[in-house]
Amino acid sequence: MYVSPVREPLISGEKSYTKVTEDIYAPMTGKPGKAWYAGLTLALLALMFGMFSIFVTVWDGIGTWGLDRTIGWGWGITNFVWWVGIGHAGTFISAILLLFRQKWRTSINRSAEAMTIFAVMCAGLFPLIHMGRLPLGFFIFPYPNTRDVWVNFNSPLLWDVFAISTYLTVSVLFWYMGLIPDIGTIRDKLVPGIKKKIYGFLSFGWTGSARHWARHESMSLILAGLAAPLVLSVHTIVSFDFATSVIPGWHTTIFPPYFVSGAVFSGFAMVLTLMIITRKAINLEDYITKTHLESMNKIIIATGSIVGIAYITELFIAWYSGVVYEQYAFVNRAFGPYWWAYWIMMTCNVITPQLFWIKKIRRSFAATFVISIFVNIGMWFERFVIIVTSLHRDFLPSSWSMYTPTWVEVGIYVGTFGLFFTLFFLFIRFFPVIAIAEVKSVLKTSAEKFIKKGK
Amino acid sequence: MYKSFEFTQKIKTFLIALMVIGAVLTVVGVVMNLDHGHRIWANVLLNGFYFTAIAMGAAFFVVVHILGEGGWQTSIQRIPEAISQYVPIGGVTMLLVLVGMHDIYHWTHPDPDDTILLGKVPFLNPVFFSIRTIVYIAVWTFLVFKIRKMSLASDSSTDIKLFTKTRNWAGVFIVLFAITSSTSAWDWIMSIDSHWFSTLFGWYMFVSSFVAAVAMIIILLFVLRKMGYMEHVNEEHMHDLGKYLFGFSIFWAYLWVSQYLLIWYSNIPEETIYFVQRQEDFGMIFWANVIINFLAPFLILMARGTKRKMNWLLIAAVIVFFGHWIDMYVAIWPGTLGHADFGILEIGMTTLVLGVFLFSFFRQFAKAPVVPENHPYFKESFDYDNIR
Amino acid sequence: MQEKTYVSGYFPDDKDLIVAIKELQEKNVAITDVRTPFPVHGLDTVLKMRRSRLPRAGFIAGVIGCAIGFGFQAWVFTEAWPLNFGGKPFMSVPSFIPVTFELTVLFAAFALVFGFLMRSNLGPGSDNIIFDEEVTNDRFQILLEADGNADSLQESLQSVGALGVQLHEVKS
Amino acid sequence: MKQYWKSIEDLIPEEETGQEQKSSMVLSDGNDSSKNSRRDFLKYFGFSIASAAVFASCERPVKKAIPLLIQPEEIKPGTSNYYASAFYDGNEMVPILVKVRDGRPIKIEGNDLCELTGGSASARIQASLLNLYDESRPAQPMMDGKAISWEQVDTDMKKVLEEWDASKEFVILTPSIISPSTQNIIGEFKAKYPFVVHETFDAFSYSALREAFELNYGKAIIPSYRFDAAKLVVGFNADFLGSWLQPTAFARQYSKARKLTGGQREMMRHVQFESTMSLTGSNADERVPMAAADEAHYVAALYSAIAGKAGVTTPSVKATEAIQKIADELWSQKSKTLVVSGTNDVDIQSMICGINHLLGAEGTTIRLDSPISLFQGDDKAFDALLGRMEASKVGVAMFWDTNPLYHAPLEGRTKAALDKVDLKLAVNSQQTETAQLCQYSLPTPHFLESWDDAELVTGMYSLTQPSIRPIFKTRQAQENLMAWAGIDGKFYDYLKLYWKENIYNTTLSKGKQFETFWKTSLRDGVVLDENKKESALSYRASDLSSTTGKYKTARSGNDLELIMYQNVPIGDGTLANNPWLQELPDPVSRVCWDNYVAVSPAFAALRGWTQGDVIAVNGIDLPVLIQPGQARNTLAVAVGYGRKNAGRVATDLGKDIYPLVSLKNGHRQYALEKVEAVATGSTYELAATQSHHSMEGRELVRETTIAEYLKNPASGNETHAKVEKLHTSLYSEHEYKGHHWGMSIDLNSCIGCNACVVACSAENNVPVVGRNEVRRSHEMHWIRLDRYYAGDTDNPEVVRQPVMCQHCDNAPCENVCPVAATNHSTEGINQMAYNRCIGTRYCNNNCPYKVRRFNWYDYTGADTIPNNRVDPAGMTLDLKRMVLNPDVTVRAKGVIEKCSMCIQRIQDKKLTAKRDGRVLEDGEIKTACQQTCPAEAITFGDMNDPKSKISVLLKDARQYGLLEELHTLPSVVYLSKVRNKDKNKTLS
Repeated sequence: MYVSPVREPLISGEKSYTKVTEDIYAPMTGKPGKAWYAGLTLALLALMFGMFSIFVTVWDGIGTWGLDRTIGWGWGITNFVWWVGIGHAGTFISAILLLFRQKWRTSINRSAEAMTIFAVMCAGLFPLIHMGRLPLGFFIFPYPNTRDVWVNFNSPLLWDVFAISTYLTVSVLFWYMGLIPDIGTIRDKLVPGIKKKIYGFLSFGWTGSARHWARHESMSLILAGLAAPLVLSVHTIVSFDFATSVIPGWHTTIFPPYFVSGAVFSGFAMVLTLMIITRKAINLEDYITKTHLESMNKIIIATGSIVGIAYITELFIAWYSGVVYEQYAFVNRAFGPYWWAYWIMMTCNVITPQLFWIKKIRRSFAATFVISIFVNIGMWFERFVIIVTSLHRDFLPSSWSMYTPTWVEVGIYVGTFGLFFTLFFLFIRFFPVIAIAEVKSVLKTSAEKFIKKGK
Repeated sequence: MYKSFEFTQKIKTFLIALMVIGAVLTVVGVVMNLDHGHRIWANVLLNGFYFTAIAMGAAFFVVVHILGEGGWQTSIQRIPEAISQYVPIGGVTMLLVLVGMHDIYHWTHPDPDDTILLGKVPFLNPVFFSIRTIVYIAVWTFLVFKIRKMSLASDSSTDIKLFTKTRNWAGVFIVLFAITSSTSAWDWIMSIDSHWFSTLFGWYMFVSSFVAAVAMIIILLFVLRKMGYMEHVNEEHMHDLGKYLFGFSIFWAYLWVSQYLLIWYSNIPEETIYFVQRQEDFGMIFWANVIINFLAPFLILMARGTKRKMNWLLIAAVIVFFGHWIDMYVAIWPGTLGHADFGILEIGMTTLVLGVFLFSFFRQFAKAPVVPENHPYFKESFDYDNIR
Repeated sequence: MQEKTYVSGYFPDDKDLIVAIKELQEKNVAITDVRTPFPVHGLDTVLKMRRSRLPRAGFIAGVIGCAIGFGFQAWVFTEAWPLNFGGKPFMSVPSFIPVTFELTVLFAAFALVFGFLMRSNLGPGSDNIIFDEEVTNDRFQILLEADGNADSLQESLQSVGALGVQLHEVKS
Repeated sequence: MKQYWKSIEDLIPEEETGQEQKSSMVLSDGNDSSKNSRRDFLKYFGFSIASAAVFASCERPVKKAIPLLIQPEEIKPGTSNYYASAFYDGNEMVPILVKVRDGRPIKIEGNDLCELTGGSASARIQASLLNLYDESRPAQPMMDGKAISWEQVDTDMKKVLEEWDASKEFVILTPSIISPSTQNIIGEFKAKYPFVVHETFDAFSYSALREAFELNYGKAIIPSYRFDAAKLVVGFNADFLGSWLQPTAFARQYSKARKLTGGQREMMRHVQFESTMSLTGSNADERVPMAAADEAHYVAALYSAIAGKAGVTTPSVKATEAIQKIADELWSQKSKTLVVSGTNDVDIQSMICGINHLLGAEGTTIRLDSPISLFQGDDKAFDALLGRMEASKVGVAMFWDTNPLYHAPLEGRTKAALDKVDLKLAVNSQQTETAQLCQYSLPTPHFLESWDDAELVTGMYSLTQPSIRPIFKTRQAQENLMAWAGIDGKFYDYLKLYWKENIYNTTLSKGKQFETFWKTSLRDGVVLDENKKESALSYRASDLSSTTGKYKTARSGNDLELIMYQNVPIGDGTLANNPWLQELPDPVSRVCWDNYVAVSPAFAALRGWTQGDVIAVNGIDLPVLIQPGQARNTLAVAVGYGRKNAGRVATDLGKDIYPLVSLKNGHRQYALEKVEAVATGSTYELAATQSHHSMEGRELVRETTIAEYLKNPASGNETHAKVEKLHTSLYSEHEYKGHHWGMSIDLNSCIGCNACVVACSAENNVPVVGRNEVRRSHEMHWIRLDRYYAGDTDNPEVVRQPVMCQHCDNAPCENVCPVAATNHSTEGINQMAYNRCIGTRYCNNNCPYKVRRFNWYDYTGADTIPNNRVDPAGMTLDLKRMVLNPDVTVRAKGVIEKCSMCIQRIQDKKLTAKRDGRVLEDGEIKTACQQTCPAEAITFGDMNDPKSKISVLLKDARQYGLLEELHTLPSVVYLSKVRNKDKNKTLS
């Protein structure tokens, strides 16, 4: 495969295949540092606080949240959508970028996919705990029963059940299938012992056979082909949660693609935030380079701008529609009691990513880190704006009200961070953070200097 | 090495004949429909918009690969480039629409008690509409010329700065087009059903025309190969083009379903009126649109093999090309004529415009080497493969 | 209990591997397996491997998932207990699209993954033999099954420049 | 048809001793003597395990049988019976029906045999049911805080009475006694003990009104007012729809006179001059804000203007333009007009008498020949009584359902006077402030546990009969007197005998024996002796000239004045310890669980006050509520709050403003001409159920004027036709083959009294959530009365809209429930399967009407997790749970609930019709809200029946659906409001 010399190398430094193995294996050996322990402890504490908050919710009732008769969803569903959105980067990177033959995906797809899975786990929590009667949550599954009561296939929330669970399943499959060869590598690095046995078990008996590789590639491609529309479908269906209603600000046809775009946007931002830290923390600077940064930032500009255009489209069509409710909903967003949320959203999502048009900024780790956090915040507020400001003032002014979260809702959100980071800390410790085999496959063409092992 | 295209007299004659037939049929059709101004102008709008949109879609194809740093497309890049040069000619057709505005757009003469339409007057009024139309055409023409010019410049220069500059202009293109593609679709098409609105409409129309552009690229590639050009194009390239046609047809269907499902679900009259009218008076065509444009490419191109064979690709592309013509028809006819009409006028005018379009393409294609040999990624285009 | 003998040798680079394979093929040496740390471009062509039928399995499973998804929903809404939800028709086809799609993907994905694992004899507790632990690191290994001709095979491997040529006896 | 049950022969009370009640559900075998089976019935009525606990804790022997007005064998567990009775709380008397289920009264409805109030009952009347199950009621006789027996009470009291110091008085202080038999007992008691003095004390005083009639007609009466006979009503600070005299009856008359359905093309016009925005004022066609201090001037001006027209010489008072115009209007409508004032001021009431006389209202809108017996209290007499107390001339004071310490503290004077009374007896069914000063507490049963009668209007009798055995060890006050006076028997015997001797006459008997008459009277609850009329009084001019002369100029300056008013839910505060009433939003401010000081927007802006700022009004700290339409310099505070001893719910709730009530010219004044109000710097969050008061230009409530309406009945509702024209759908509507239930709400009739809200709560077990939860917008009412202001904030127009589930045929909520817990019935009802609901609240989000309610906490005790209830009002106590309607599921925590169109009522009537083998009649099914509506604004019926009332209303040009442009196809439709005013002719 020929690669134009004009292209920048993806992997810096002098690399041989074995160097790649060693570099990526390094963080998994030795004793973890203090920072790792501190981070894990913090994450576990947050997780425990979240679990306590969930306990309070279930025991006392959803009344412990700041919702009311007018605003049925608040932080809970905001967080759900936010986490699901974040959970779009991994599969987007590994599936869609695979289809588009973007080689830079190889350094980040593994950890991005892991983040996807963890984020979807966090996300999946919210539709469960936002139920008034969690113990009866199994009603949502169409299981055979004597009363012949099934579920309502018209309900987008039910679609969500199928979409999220399918997405989680397929993402886990995809991720794990990609991991098998690398776990094999780790297995083979380990000295015989219990650890080797465990990795041996987890590696599913990977041998590296050419036949396996061929099937593996074929499977990966088709799986990517399936995962690509699946990624679209997940956030599309999440957007249906809102867009199928008649509520102004919710019911608008642009939601499906716009949500997907927003999801990729926020997902990339989260991946960037974490990868910028991780590459430093576990010395992967050679593998996650400015080239990666630039490519990802380009996707951030693209998706961010799509989101921005969608905002403006919504705003304009609301006026254009001539429907008073639509018009009011958007005026209220921008200038109503929650104006600050709207402008945070606008600033963080539409304006800050535009800085990436400047080459210096999109190649700067520091700047990217800051902007990625802005985007994360902005995208959280986007969901908040959509959910809360649309609901709090809908059709009948008599029912208008205001929403403020309680500590319980905040606690659950903090708890999901705890869950996410607990899993992430464990992941970077026990699994190869970068897809070793995939990096090796592009090493020759894309490394700054490839060292061929002498005979 | 790469055989330059020659716009031979034979081709010219054929195209002129096509145009003449089209023109004759058009004249006959117009005469037959002199008292149906709506129909004449609807035809002008349809063909004017469709081919202009295809040209812009082709330009978008070029630009998005520049920005995405694609390498494979350099082997066929000159085809979409040449297609995009039709924009100013298509622009003239769109300017014609301004003449027939009154027969197409209800908002040009709203009822005095129609508060909703009166509320839209600041946006939907003939003057502002004309200004916007002219701006779209001017901006688009400028952009496609710019991109083309830089591509041609690369034939005589290997300066890497040119490459960077092209990328920058591609950025400008994408920003301007991102805005104007939506607004132009609202203006030219959505405002026909002047009470109706859909936020997705702009993107839907864009994807529809992009799919048509990909189909057009494939068709022209086939034609050129039949004529003995573009022999360097291999199965991998066809595979990629096939993937585009396949993927974006699905994406188009996704948008179609998104729009339809949401409106169907909420069932609010101000929105459903659009589909009710189409389902009731255009039932067959309405559903045919979905089936042709989704199922045909989906089934034909799902297998790996078909994507790699020019003949299969061509079949899918031709179906999609006419399919999206129908898509435009379903978008325009109900709001202008209110009923399905298909006859000499439609055939004639489409033939005429298609003739002009092809003439423009071949003329432009002949102007430059068939591949940008100095493109930095050009070599990559011949050393890659699709996973089996 | 049968004993099988394998001869293996490795190359430090994929290009060398492909050259060696071609040479071996010219010598009519049947190549049992090639093991590499990553999928080597063009190896499948060289080894004349049949294209995997996994896509087909995925397609069939997808069709089944699609049929089950749509059929089940339609059955629930029109036969099992038709309920009036918001005035929607019982057979509310657009509403069935999302679940149908998800099930299609789910079934296809399962078929692909499990098809892959089963066809490759991979899975939890799989007992595939690893002949060289460096294969997953940086060695491109050629594996030849000896049928009493272990010595000649070793020679052939060495002649094409393979390193670390050795004999493995495996009970199977 | 409702079932009315008649009395049976043997209602003779019987003695049983010490028999512990069992919770056995064993039915009588029917072969027992009727006595036994009745007793058996007692054992099982109402017994859930919960109520068993209550009864088990009650050691009192069964003293008296429940007056079971039904053959015991006809009692079926699980079916409800209705008993006729009468409500009287010292304010309003309304004949009612009590719905009794398994021995427990579970709902109060109006008695539709009463021509005055019909089937309607105000919010307070219906809610009074909950006071029955009030755990804070005094439960047994006490002396100085120690429980004693009734025998001991009788012994003590007899001793007191026998050893009487003749220089002192034995005072019985009662509210207005409207019961002839009770009057008789008091009379007998007085006859036996000559030192006994009976004084009447009304919680809220109307004494000036009576005095004015005495001055102008020679007798201190309150006549019957007939708003339905009026074409033009002018009110001055008279909240006759909310609190003044007989609001339930007046509301009925008022809306009847204003209906435009059934071909009626004329409607009564109503103009209101008032200081704060009252329920009545908010319904007025035109409303003029007026300082309370200027009321006399306004009335004088009106009198002067009308006198001028009538040729009666009187000092001319310069009238405002509004008064001049209204005088012209009144004069042109002579004899079809009614002018009323709610102010307790003799001058004003006299001038009103003069105005009405000059306009010829006597005999048409004012019926002097049928005066009402309510509000007999005379503040001058009370003043004198206090004087005698202060002079230590009162030996015993018996506070019989009176609470002067709370209702008339008179700057501490009452407390001081009461302290000088040797022995004080509290004879109440509720806790009172006065009772805290009393040595003896002699609790009386709740009226639903009592016998009584009433003569509201001369010749109009009603009977109160118990519908449940007394829950606590209580004894009716009448029986106290009987016991102490040595009258044998029970009050029931006395009552029956009294009726036999005094009421039963040839006119009433219609040839029936007394026993039959008695049974039918008990069954019907109301008896009308048409021949019994008072002689009509004739007008004798008092010196109105000099009265008018006193008010030649307006008095209001820049002083801040205060008025104290009764709001709709709480009234004078007597029934304050009632969770339903406390949770009921005020119809104007939509605030509940508190009172507040209403301030005009202009004044609030002047002082920089915002809603929720706490200000001290003459030292009483109250939160500010900005009240559009309030007179600029007027502050208004509702009475009835700040109870010091009312029970668990009402004690210390809100602030007591009664301390600012003073006696002036011998009458209690509910206005202060000058008050000090200063901001305290603190804030207080009011529990408001509505925070946004503008319709934002949306066509939610559609309205027109009468002139426009007569030209085009669809005026104001033009959008409806447009929407109908654009009606498209992507799927055909489901066919409703049988019934298709629908409801119509006439916004022109609805006065916003909130009676429907309580009716719905009682019928459907709607939880009470408390102040804190209401602040968080967690209120649970299934029906609410949206109130919007339009126009000028200083004097806005007010519109109201009752909103409950609209039962959309294209319901956005049903679509989205993932578990199919809410779907559409084959009869067009949007139904909820509570058991299936998992509480995603998705339906609630999608409901454009926001009528779905979520159980945020365990409000009802239906949840299985222990110790997590949120129940500030004690609604989950076993005793209060007895009020639950067993036909309606009690919803658990985490479940969405909403209006079901009273599906249990629909099913009940459908089954009845089916059992009877006949077709269901139109109007047979009445939803709870419809049933109680005094304005008869609600019509329910089968839209598939072309002859049904609802089908007729659906064709009315005023008909429209709320948010109909969304194509939700609501089954609830509204009829637009019509204002009786010209576009250009405005008074203010």
